Amino acid sequence: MNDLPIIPILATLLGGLAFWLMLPRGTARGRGVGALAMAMALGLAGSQMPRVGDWLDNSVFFILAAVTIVSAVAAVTFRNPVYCAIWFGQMLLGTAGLFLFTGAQFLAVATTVVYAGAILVTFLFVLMLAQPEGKAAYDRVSWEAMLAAATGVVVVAALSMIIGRTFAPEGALYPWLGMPTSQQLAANVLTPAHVARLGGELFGRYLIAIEVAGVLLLVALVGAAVIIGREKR
Amino acid sequence: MHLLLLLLEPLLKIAVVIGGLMTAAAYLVLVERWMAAWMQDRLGPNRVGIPLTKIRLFGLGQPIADGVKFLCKAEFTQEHVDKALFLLAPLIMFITAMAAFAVVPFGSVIPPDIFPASWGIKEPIRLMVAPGLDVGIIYMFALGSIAVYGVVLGGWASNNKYSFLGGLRSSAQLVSYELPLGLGIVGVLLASGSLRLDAIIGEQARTGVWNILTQPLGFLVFCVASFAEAARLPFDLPEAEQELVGGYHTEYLGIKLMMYLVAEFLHMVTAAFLLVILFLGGWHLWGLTGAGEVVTWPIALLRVIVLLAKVMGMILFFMLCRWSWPRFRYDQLMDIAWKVMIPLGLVNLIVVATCNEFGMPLARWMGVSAEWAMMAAGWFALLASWLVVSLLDPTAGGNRPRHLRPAEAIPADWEAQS
Amino acid sequence: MTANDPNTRQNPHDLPPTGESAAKGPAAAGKKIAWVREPELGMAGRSYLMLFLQGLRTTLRHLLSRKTTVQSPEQRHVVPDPLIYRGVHRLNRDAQGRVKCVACFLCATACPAHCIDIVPAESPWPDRQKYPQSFTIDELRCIFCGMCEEACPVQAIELTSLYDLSGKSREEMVFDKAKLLSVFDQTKDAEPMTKGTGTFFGLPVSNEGTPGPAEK
Amino acid sequence: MPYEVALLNNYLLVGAALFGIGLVGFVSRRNLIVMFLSAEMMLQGVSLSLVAWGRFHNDFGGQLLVLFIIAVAACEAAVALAMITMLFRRSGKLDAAHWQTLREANQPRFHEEPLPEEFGDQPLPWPRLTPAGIQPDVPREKIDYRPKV
Repeated sequence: MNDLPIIPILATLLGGLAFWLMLPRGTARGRGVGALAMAMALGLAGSQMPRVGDWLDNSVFFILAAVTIVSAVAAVTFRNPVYCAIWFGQMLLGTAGLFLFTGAQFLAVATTVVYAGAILVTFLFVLMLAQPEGKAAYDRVSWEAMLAAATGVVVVAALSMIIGRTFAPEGALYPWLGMPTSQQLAANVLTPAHVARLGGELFGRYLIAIEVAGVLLLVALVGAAVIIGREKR
Repeated sequence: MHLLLLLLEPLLKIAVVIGGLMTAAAYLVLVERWMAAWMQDRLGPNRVGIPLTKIRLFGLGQPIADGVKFLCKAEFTQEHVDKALFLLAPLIMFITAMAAFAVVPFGSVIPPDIFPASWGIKEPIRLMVAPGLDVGIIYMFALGSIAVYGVVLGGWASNNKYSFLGGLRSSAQLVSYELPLGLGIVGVLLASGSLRLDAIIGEQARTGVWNILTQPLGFLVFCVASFAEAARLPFDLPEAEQELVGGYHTEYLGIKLMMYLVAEFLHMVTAAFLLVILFLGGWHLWGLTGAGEVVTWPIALLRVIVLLAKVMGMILFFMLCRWSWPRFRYDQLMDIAWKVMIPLGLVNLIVVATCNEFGMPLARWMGVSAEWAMMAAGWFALLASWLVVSLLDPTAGGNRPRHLRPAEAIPADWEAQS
Repeated sequence: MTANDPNTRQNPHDLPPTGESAAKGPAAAGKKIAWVREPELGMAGRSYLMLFLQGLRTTLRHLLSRKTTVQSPEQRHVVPDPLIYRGVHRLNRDAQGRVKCVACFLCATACPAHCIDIVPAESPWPDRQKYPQSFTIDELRCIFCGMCEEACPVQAIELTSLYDLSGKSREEMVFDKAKLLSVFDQTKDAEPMTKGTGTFFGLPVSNEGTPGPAEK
Repeated sequence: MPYEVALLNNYLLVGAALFGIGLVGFVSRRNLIVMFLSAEMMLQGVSLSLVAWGRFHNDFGGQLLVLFIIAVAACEAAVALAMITMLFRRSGKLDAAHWQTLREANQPRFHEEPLPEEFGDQPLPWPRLTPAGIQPDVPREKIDYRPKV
């Protein structure tokens, strides 16, 4: 028990507390404190994460990760749902940036086009038409904020513990994880003809899957049209 | 030090592109005002020249005066707006409009041999800001889809009925027309085999056949959709002045309004660039600019000039269209997107795919080259589908406004007459 | 709700089958209107091609046509018919140089912008009961509709062809009686007063201003 | 730690955090659309992990799986939006608690606690123009009354 990772545990608990303070509970008290605690928790967690490459790579990654996490927290805790949607959009952009950082160029733009460009905009329509003024009562309270935050703490703690054990320098959980060399990487995922390779894989190995996805999209479209068209005046 | 050198080239390119675009936008506004005036038998702006003198310079000082006016306006935020989003919306619009030019090639390459040997430049320099981005044109689509937020948030944050209606209309229009826009270019991408704009130009230059010749239907769909995406006049529903005051930017003023206006103008410039690059051969001109990437510097310069001349011609066409046709009604707008343009785009895609797959044997059988076969198929598809659309007339919906007339005025045999 | 009822929203192609019933149906509802099918577009119109070319031809023709702009401070715009132009107001004088207005408030009542303010007083002259002690028009508020001119029974207020109305302050743009009379002095030669007679409460009012309703 | 391992580790951590935040949002928020957004956030966390593993294993499989996730998310969004719109048409609210009758039987009923008014919730007074033209017959209050913008 001596090698108990104090700082990650502290960060997770602090994050959970901050989350509880920031969630809408019918009052605005404690939100500032919560935001401060969340910033501290994120800083602590970030200080424990390993560095990625040289300082430029490293700072780009941490900025993107910070944008993503901060917007995710804001998207869940803001009381005005329009602001929630906007923060969610920024989280999507942060994720797209992270995708780009690993070399998944096509996914980055696909996420932006599909999620931010189509899905979120339609939801934004509904939000704006539904709530033209003020904040509704049901946006100002949440179910069991404390229990929810505790659940989050447990889930994040469990996941990060497993992740930490997986890559621990000594006694790694999965020693058989093969390390790719950078030459191998450059030959495949990071190839200059990235999209061409991706498309080749998509319409070669995964052709059946993409057809199924297409059919699924069609079925969903028809289903949505049926649901929305039911109540005809 | 190494890092700084690495960053120097992109930073230099970004500075040139942003400076050039801002100046171009300002002066294109002047050109648009001139065009508008001439088409209405007026003279247009011709007064502002050098300040404090009588020198007028045909009104070339007008953009600077306009800019100074915008910058000097009182910058206040209305009491009833949603402050944060009100500020954010024009920023989104402006930044996305600017960022779209990161993957646009402004010419071909600069050969390395015109620089002094001591600079150590071995590779030809590509005239685009982000030459390594492999997703090129989809990146522009992503930015276009983010620009919708600028519109819809601006309309909502203004807390004004006209703005909100304008914002909603506009975002519905932009989201709808992204589909034909995408369908229009799929054919080009299929023919070129790349998403990168410089590769698409290179392919057209290699074969010497511009995409508009082989895929006229794709050009039609893409052109109409890009008019709608840029919210230019036959489709300028978002800010239809006569109905919505100013649409989503009714409440804006000063610098924020300027951001919106410049962004809208840049959308038009982007659309013109895309039309030229995808369909009109980019920098390629038969017998003048050659093909391939190894060029001498006069040819490199010539390519830039040809590209920009084509873009300017396209922009003038945009401006000409503004006064040539009346605005569509909103349901007609949507009908055109969903009932005409998307089917036409699909037809184009099928024709191009078929030609790519079976064009070679067919051309050999017919005894012509593959390009000629594609061209024949493309134009036949255009004429046939246009005929079908005209016969079916899908935009004539059941909700056309009904004309009222006193009953006495109707002749007894009115049905026979009609 | 019958099929012919104009109040129901329905497909416009579901039209009354014959002209007879078209005239009868709405008339039965007490309304003298009928739905008329708009003319069908021909092939040229439906394919949009001819309309496209027509629009383009119009703009291109005007692009190269002669321009009609008047370069304003150097060249003056010539008002084609000054008598019907609606510019700055004037208060007319009668033959003796007095203001013609009888302070009847018809112009102030007719004004949709409420920009006319009249303070009446006992007339010092025998030909009318009242005259305007002060008569002000807020030219910034005026919409130049000409209703005052129409309403005036004695042709005392008229709109001139002076169009370049400008000032440096709001106060300056509120024209009082002296200013309005001076506008008359300035424009009386170019734009003579409207001749003819009007009526005021059924009584004839001459344009010359001598025998007015007060005489009776 | 080597670069690739550090990258995978960090991506997995960020993905786990996104998943946790989305989970908390999904179970605690009451607005249907925010709940939906939280669920999408969990999907994004998973997508990040998949992409990172794909990079680590030098394979396009992770990215392709994410592509399918996006496709499924689009279907989900279409159906969810249709259903949310229907629910909103019926109740006029985006409140999940309004549909508590759809729960299992024998569940305790949720009662809404009345909330105190917050500062800033009152609508602002609208600017008024100076009156011009003919005074209308309708009373002033009726003209100024705007239930919503």
